[in-house]
Amino acid sequence: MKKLLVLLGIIVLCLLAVGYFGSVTPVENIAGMEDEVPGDGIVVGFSQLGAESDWRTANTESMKSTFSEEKGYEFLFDDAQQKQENQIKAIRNFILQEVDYIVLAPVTETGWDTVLQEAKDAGIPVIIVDRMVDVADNRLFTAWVGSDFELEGKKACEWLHAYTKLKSIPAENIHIVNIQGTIGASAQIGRTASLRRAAKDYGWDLLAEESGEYTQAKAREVMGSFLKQYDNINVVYCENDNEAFGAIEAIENAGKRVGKDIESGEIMIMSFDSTNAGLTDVLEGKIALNIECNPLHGPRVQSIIETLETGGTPDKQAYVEEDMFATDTSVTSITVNGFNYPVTKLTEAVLKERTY
Amino acid sequence: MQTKKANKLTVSELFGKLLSQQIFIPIAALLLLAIFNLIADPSFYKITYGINSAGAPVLSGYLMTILDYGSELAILAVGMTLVTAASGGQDISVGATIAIAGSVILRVLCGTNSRPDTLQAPIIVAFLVACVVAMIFGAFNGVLVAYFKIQPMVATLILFTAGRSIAAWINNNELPIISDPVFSYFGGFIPGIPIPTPFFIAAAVVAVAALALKFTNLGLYTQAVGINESSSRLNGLNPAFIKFLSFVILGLCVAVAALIKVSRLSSINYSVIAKDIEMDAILAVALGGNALSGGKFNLTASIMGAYVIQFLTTTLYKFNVQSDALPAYKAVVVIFLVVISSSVVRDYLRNIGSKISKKGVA
Amino acid sequence: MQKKRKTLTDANLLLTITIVVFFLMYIGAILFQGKGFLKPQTFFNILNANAALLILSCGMSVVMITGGIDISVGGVTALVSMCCAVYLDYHNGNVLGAVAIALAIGLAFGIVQGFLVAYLDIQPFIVSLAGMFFARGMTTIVNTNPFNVANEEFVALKNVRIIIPGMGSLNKLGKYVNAYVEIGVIIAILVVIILFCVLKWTRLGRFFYAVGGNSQSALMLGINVKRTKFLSHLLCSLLAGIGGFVYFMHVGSGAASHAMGAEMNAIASSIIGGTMLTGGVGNIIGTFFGVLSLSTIQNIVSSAGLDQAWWTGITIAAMLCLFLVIQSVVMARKKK
Amino acid sequence: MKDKAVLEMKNIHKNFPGVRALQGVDFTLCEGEIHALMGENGAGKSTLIKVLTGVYGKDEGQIFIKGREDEILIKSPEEAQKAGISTVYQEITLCLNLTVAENMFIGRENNVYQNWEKMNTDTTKILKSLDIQAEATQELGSCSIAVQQMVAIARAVDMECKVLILDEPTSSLDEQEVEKLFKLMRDLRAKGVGIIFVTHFLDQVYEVCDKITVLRDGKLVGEYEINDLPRVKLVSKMLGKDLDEKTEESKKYRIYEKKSGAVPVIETEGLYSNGGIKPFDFNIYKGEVNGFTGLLGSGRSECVRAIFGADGILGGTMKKNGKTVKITKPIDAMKNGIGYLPEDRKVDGIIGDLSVRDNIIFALQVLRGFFKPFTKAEANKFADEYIKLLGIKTASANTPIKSLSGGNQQKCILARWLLTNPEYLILDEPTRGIDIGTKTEIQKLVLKLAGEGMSITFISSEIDEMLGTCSRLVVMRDRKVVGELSGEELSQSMIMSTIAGGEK
Repeated sequence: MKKLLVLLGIIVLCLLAVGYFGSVTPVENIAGMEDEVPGDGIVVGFSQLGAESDWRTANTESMKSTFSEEKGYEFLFDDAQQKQENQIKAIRNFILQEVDYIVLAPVTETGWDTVLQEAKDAGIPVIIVDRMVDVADNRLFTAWVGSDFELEGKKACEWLHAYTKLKSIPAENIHIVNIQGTIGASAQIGRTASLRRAAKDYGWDLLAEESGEYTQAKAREVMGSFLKQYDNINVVYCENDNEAFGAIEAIENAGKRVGKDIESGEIMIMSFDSTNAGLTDVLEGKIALNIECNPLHGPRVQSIIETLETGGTPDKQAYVEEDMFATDTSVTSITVNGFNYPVTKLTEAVLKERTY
Repeated sequence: MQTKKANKLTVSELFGKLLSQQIFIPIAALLLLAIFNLIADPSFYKITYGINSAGAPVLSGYLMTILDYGSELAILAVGMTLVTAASGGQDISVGATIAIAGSVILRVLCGTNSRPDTLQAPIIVAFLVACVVAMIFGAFNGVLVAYFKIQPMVATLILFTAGRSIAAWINNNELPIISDPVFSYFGGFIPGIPIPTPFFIAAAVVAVAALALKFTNLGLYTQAVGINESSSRLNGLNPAFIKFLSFVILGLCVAVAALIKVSRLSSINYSVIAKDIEMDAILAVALGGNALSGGKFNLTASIMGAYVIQFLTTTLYKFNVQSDALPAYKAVVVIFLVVISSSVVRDYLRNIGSKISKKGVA
Repeated sequence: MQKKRKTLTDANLLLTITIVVFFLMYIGAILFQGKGFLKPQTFFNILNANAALLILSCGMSVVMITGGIDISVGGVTALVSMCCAVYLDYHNGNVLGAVAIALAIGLAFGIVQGFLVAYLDIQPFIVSLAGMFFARGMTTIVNTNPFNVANEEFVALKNVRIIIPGMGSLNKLGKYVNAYVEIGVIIAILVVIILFCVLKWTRLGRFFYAVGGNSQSALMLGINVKRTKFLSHLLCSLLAGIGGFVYFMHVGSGAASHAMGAEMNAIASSIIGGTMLTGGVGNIIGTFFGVLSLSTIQNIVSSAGLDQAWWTGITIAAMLCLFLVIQSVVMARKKK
Repeated sequence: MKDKAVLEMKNIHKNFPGVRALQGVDFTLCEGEIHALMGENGAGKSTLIKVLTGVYGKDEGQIFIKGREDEILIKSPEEAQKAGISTVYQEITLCLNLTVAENMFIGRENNVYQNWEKMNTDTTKILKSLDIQAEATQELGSCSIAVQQMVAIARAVDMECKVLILDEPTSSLDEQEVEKLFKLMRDLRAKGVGIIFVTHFLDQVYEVCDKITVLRDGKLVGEYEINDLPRVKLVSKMLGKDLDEKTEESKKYRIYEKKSGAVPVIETEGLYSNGGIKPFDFNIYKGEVNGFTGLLGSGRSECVRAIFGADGILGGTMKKNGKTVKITKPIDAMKNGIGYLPEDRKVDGIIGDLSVRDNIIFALQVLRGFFKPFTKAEANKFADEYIKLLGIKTASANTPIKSLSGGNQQKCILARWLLTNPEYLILDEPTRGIDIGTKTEIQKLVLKLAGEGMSITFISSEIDEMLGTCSRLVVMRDRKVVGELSGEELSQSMIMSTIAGGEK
């Protein structure tokens, strides 16, 4: 009995400790437990692949705020913790719960045919966000909202090309390492492909490629080993901001400097996503170029759903608008596929205006 | 089991004597690795002196990496050694508890805003709060093990399962980032000192542990309980409390390791932070030659073991072994160690040894 | 004590608690979460998604009944998935070959681990910890990147659905959809039945209980304790191999991160199912309900739209804690 | 091999680290006889049985079984069963988590399948025939200890065996059950089964046995026909004192002169514990040496454990120097100046892997408290002092205690308690398993300490040791105090007859 009491006491202490911190910001109220009346609002089920990066959190947040109760939605969220099986399970759950729309941010591109077919058979439209799915029949999903990752990559490479040309650095003196994203993710595929092509076209020295799994810790590890293997690295191509943070740390720990002056021995960091923290580093000059990858998919998805609700047919592909930010203003715009993209010089004011 | 009669030491006896020196195992492993690296690529030992972005002088190189990352392992090894000695089992929840303690530190430092411009509380306060929380969770494990008599590995399975979730809960699943450079000193470099800070923290922990062992009976009691619980009880000890205490102490070590871990990133990733570190910590204890079934321990050997493991890890990294493939190599080392130290094998070897020496005499 | 009293034995008590908890939970889910849980397919989806876990848990129960533990099963599952995936896609293998690979991997782990535990008398936790390390590491060495298997024969097998006659529900469009299970579920159920029979009606099965209950007594009763321990580990690893293939059939891909933490889920399921850690007590039926309870919790958490993934971890741990304490109290009572 | 012999063991040797458990023991069992194996604790009975049943391997010697020409090698209990040897061990060696029926049949058959129905009906039949109050399907753990013991017996009996070994089967049975067992044994004897019967109850030996083999200190004392060995003689053989010798008449009993009005150092009233003893009263005065005597299992150890708080105290009071004290755990006793050298040195005494020094200072260190460790110099001083004082033979104070010989280990434990300078010291079998020289040393030390004013309770299986040191003996039988002897009553014959149950 005494033992039970002691244990109870300790559990209470644990809960208090945790509860105190947990309750400082209100815990998301546990909605949907009761009185779930169908037809009450539009029920949207969102299968998010995980919460591995700031970008991802912003993406989730955008969805949550868009499909809020006040706006007449009921939002079911599932965090798959980077496992496709969990996402498939979640989608099946959504189907059985007869949600009105399923939004899917897939963890990988392949392996979705069966479950999307099930959703289609149940008459539930599926909207894919962020990464693309690779299915035999494109009719299995209703629409896709996201970024053109290959375009993002091209933008970055074009900028590097323009910048080095301006500084008249010969192409063979550009030694690049690529810290890739999670292998198999659309963003990784697109961004890596663009870099490889550009390196070939422009004759850059692409030293090595390894996955940093979009995380800071892993990227730092990878960068650390790159630095030990090659002592001539001057450009690091990071496929998201968190990887850039890791790379910067590793470089600084190794006693080298990051910056845009690659002639003077600085290592240039190029990054994607343009999260708030990432842009702060741009402002500080640590990241030379940051291509935006807009996570605010919520409004786009909402407009697709509204179109569907009114009986319309939405566009199959909807790209979100994306900017690019650089510390250096020498390159003001670049041209990819005939389109002209301006390069924004980042200022405090610009940073303040951004929502993520 | 050596016979005193033999004037000359036979090979097996010499071997046995060497083996019986506990610290021999980690030192031998360290030498083996060191020599291997020296032959394979002497540049392994290159240490370069540079200036980091903050303008501070730093030393870098593989040896520094070992010193840096081995230190957090050494801190955990201190606590894990005590738990192993007292309870005859291991705590597999340290990784998850590091996530909790780390999360608490960030929570206190950040307050309600996950991206504060200034710290909401002094770092020392955050650290102390984390210590208390980690010790409470250690106490939870301790109660289950000592008073409910649940096997340590299974009792700690609970926090192993829930720990990272609790850590995420504490920060509402946000990923706070601390921008204050001072915070990053603990896992990086203090300006002006070119040696990684974790090494100093580990040294401090080891010093505290050494003092505790010198000025209290912690060591004697822990070993006595681990070796012979019944006899300890008859000599006036409370074995359950000693076991409980060892888990609380481990909690404290966990909090220190958590400070280093979150300081390295100035942030936290709940599912990745300190992943599998419990396995490395257990391995450090085993590599230190401590019996995993409890009893006598040697803290120095455990700490050596921790650095040896980091040495092994770094060596493998150097040879481009992927981080995910590391466990396979470590597994081979573990199996080798446990097989060598298993009583069956030792008896067998001893028998062979004595047979050979008998034949030699005859 | 001399009276012939029908008392609830400890084992039955634990089993009863588990079953009651499971049904309460499911009924609660139906009451509070409505339509989703009323559909039979929800239940079958739980089975589909957890067939592999069920097989792993059965193996784990056997080892735990014999007084050991095996934490390598998750790693073995991942290794089996990856090896089969690589074999099917990169080496143009056929499904039968993949099955053979799965069984061979399980057997190999079983023999080595069993030998180390039973004949060299090394703690099972440490042995299987190394086994887990090795399996996880080997998975990455076999192939680093996760990929979906495209082998047609395999994909066809993966998509086989066994219709449950007489069960089904209307979907959103008002169309009647039959409830189905995947092949893996059939295999899992078979494993449950076979193992139940083995444990109940074979000599070996009863040896497991005897050795777990008191290995010293078992030795005195004329049981070959070492061989029994060896066989329990062998059986567990072999089931991990089978479970690995079932898992592979469910996810259809190979990845190093597959079945992460599956060993802990299997242990938790066994404990919730009334298997005693100290050995000698346990029941496959209990394990079956343990797995169901565990996965139902996960399902409830996600269906409730609780947007924090960590709820799952916390609820499972809380449940585990509860059952461990119950066991400990039962044991303490027994000693008195 | 003799004609009628069903089992023959020749020149059996068995050594454990530090102990020579069996030294050249011969043993012969004939068909249709009940053969008692007698000896005090540590004499080697259980070891002999475990060697025979393959639990331990023998170091030397041969075993022959009827029907086989060659020497038989038994490596495991499984093989022993196959060779026709079935055993009921001293401790209950059944699996409590299995049903009664399973415990009857497990490990006996070679079928892959387990036929529950047949097993249950067979078991029910056996249970009924033996009148055991249990159901076949019941979990064994839910049965009383007596039933468990009967089930173990039923299992052994049910096996078609040539040799049946019963190692202390009656310790937890009541009279009726013992009667049943004896009837069973006689039936089996009639069928030609050889039975080895180990017990501490002399009555039982004389009731059923045909022959007696006595072991002492791992050596064979002799084999006797039951009629040639009267009870008192048996006791003297077991204890190693021949009553015919003149020691009987040397009336050198010790007398303690109690000062008038003295209050006992320790006094208990109706104390009892969960160790399974009946409430007992006990007292000891300053400078007195007294002892508990009785055969093994009579409860003498449990009494002193209760005084020391080592078992859970269920009732009774305890006074120290006339003041009531509450002792519930060992540390309470230690704080009240009580020291306890436990009976089982290995399990309760030494802390094997620790050094001699740490083992010596251990109790005093615990008394001193957590935050006041001795410095190395202090510890070494204490250790060296006592190593010298008691003549402990060790390479150094740093040597792990487990590598010392039994006698030296015992001296270390003794040193441990002497260091705490107790008012009252309990020595439970301090002389067991150690060489003669050390035994004498310890006895001398006890007398010296008593002379200095320490009160000592001394327990030993060897009566002359007790006589040599104690001035008062509390005699125990069946977990009860049955008498107290002092003064002229302190003689071998008197003690033995009190132990044996009042007969001469």
